[in-house]
Amino acid sequence: MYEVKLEAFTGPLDLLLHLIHRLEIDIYDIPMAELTSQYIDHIHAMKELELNEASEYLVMAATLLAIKSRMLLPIHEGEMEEAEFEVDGPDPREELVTKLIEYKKYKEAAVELKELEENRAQVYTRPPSDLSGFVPDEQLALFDLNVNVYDMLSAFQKLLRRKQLKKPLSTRVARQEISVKEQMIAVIDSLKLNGGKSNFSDLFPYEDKSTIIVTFLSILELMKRHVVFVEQKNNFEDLTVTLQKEATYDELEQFDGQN
Amino acid sequence: MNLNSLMAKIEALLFVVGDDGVTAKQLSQLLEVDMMEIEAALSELATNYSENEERGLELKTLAGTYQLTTKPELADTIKKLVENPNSQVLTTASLEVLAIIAYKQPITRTEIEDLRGVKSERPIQTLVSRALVQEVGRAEGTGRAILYGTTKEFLNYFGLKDLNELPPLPEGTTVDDNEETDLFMTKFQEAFNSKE
Amino acid sequence: MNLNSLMAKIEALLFVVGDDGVTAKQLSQLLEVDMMEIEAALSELATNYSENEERGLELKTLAGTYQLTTKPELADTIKKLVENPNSQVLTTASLEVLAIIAYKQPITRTEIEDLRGVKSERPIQTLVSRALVQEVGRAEGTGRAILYGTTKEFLNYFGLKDLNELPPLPEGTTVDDNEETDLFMTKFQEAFNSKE
Repeated sequence: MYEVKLEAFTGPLDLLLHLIHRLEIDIYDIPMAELTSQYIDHIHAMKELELNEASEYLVMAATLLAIKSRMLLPIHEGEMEEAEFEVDGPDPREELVTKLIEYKKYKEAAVELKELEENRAQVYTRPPSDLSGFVPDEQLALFDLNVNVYDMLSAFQKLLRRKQLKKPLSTRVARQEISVKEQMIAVIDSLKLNGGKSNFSDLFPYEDKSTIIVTFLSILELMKRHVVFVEQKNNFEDLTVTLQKEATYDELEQFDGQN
Repeated sequence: MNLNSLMAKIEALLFVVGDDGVTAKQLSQLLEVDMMEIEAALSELATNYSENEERGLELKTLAGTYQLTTKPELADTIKKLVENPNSQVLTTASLEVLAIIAYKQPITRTEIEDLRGVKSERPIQTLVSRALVQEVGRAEGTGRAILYGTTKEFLNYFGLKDLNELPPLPEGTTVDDNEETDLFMTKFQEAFNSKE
Repeated sequence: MNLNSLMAKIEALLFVVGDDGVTAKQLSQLLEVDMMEIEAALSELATNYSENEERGLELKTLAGTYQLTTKPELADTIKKLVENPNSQVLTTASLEVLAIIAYKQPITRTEIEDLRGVKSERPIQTLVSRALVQEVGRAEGTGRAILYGTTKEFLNYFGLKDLNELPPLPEGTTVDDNEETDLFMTKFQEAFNSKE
């Protein structure tokens, strides 16, 4: 029904902005009934996820309902005239709109930061040279007194980045590519070894990312073919992978075309 | 000092200090040359790098210091050799929190959460641990909440010379934040409570 | 490939690899250019450095490995960087070692040096003499190397109550792969849930 994944939102305001954009709503004149119902539909889709933020999404739903009901309050005969003249009267939506607009500014600023982050990642620096050879023996230097614990953390961060730079070329070239088909067989073999059942995470004893990806894809493929069955007993528990039937090599062979 | 020899010395120093960078003032003290001359040599160096296509380097001001970096158009080549130091990019939530801190610093966690309408402890923790934000003081009043601000590493990470280089905050309706937020929170609470 | 653009790429690569250097063969593989062209570009680069007196760098060959270094005649200038009392270079070294000890204690000198890729005896000595770090035991195994840890004075210096007050390191900085796996688990669960 909804193509949008709820995990994609950073909070209730983010979800509201998304809906306002998608429904092409004028943010200064929000049709509360429509927005509220769409919002609540999304919340329903979310209930299974048991997110930490669920309560915050619910509070927002309550607020939307409250605003909506305030706008629906019948205007009595006597007040009608007054209401017509009172153009500047408080709009129940005002606070929400102010909040959305304020939040939107920072959301857009975050997009600009993302761009800066990408640009910065295009240029490389080098670590400072080792100058210990130049240091006279008697000189023992220490940082000045303005150094704080965060400077120390920064030093550590820099170091970590530097270490990534030192990874030798050889680890990234000439890596043997493993096919999904081969990995499907490896997964089945590993399940057989464990009596036909295994924890999902135990199927990933690999260090390098591409093997992990291929293994993941191969499990998806096995699921699709009903060769394995995957279940989760409780939220956040590890998944259990169970071998349902044994796929023949001929059957796996068919995968080549797509690989 | 002769400009050429000054440029050579500066280039050598920039090379040696690496990503620690060096300020024009430090260069002036080290080389015992006045700031005017240093600035002139630095600008000449920068031009040299950018105009000569056989050069792979450029001069950048990051977090207030001059540093040598590789040219951005060579990124694809370098990527083949080394891992990108900034490969662990920040999540949308972290970037959102970081934007709020960058533009509104010093700011408390509660203020950030009011603005975003969502708990923000985890993104803040991530940002602190990545040395992009730090505690810059304590708010007045009860609780003395931690005030957050950005670090030098923040400037470095986003390739900024200083905070003034941050892109201007997108326009929105300007409101007196605190008052508005307080009012909103009160109403919010009322609405919420009335549901229970 | 055009010679100028090849030179720029090589300069950038040499800059980034630092003291590790890179062989002509590696360059040839990486840039997908034959050895002849690589050698020609390297020799052109070397000439450029040595003939232009405004350049502070030179190309050095050591056992078939090429690396950039500063020109020997600029050694005095670089020495000043170290002799300067406010020298950041030394600050950085001792701060870095302190950071490693603080976050990874107990740790041996060899482990510190592996992490930094640089000899670290001097900064450790400095920190010990300032009572910020101390010997906290001996490693198992041959050699029984000294294990270093931080002191009370360290906590005092940074205004910390205890080590738990150190800002946390990002999750997964030590083991990138775990984080990657978590990501896949999340994606997997999404895919899994959507199948139902």
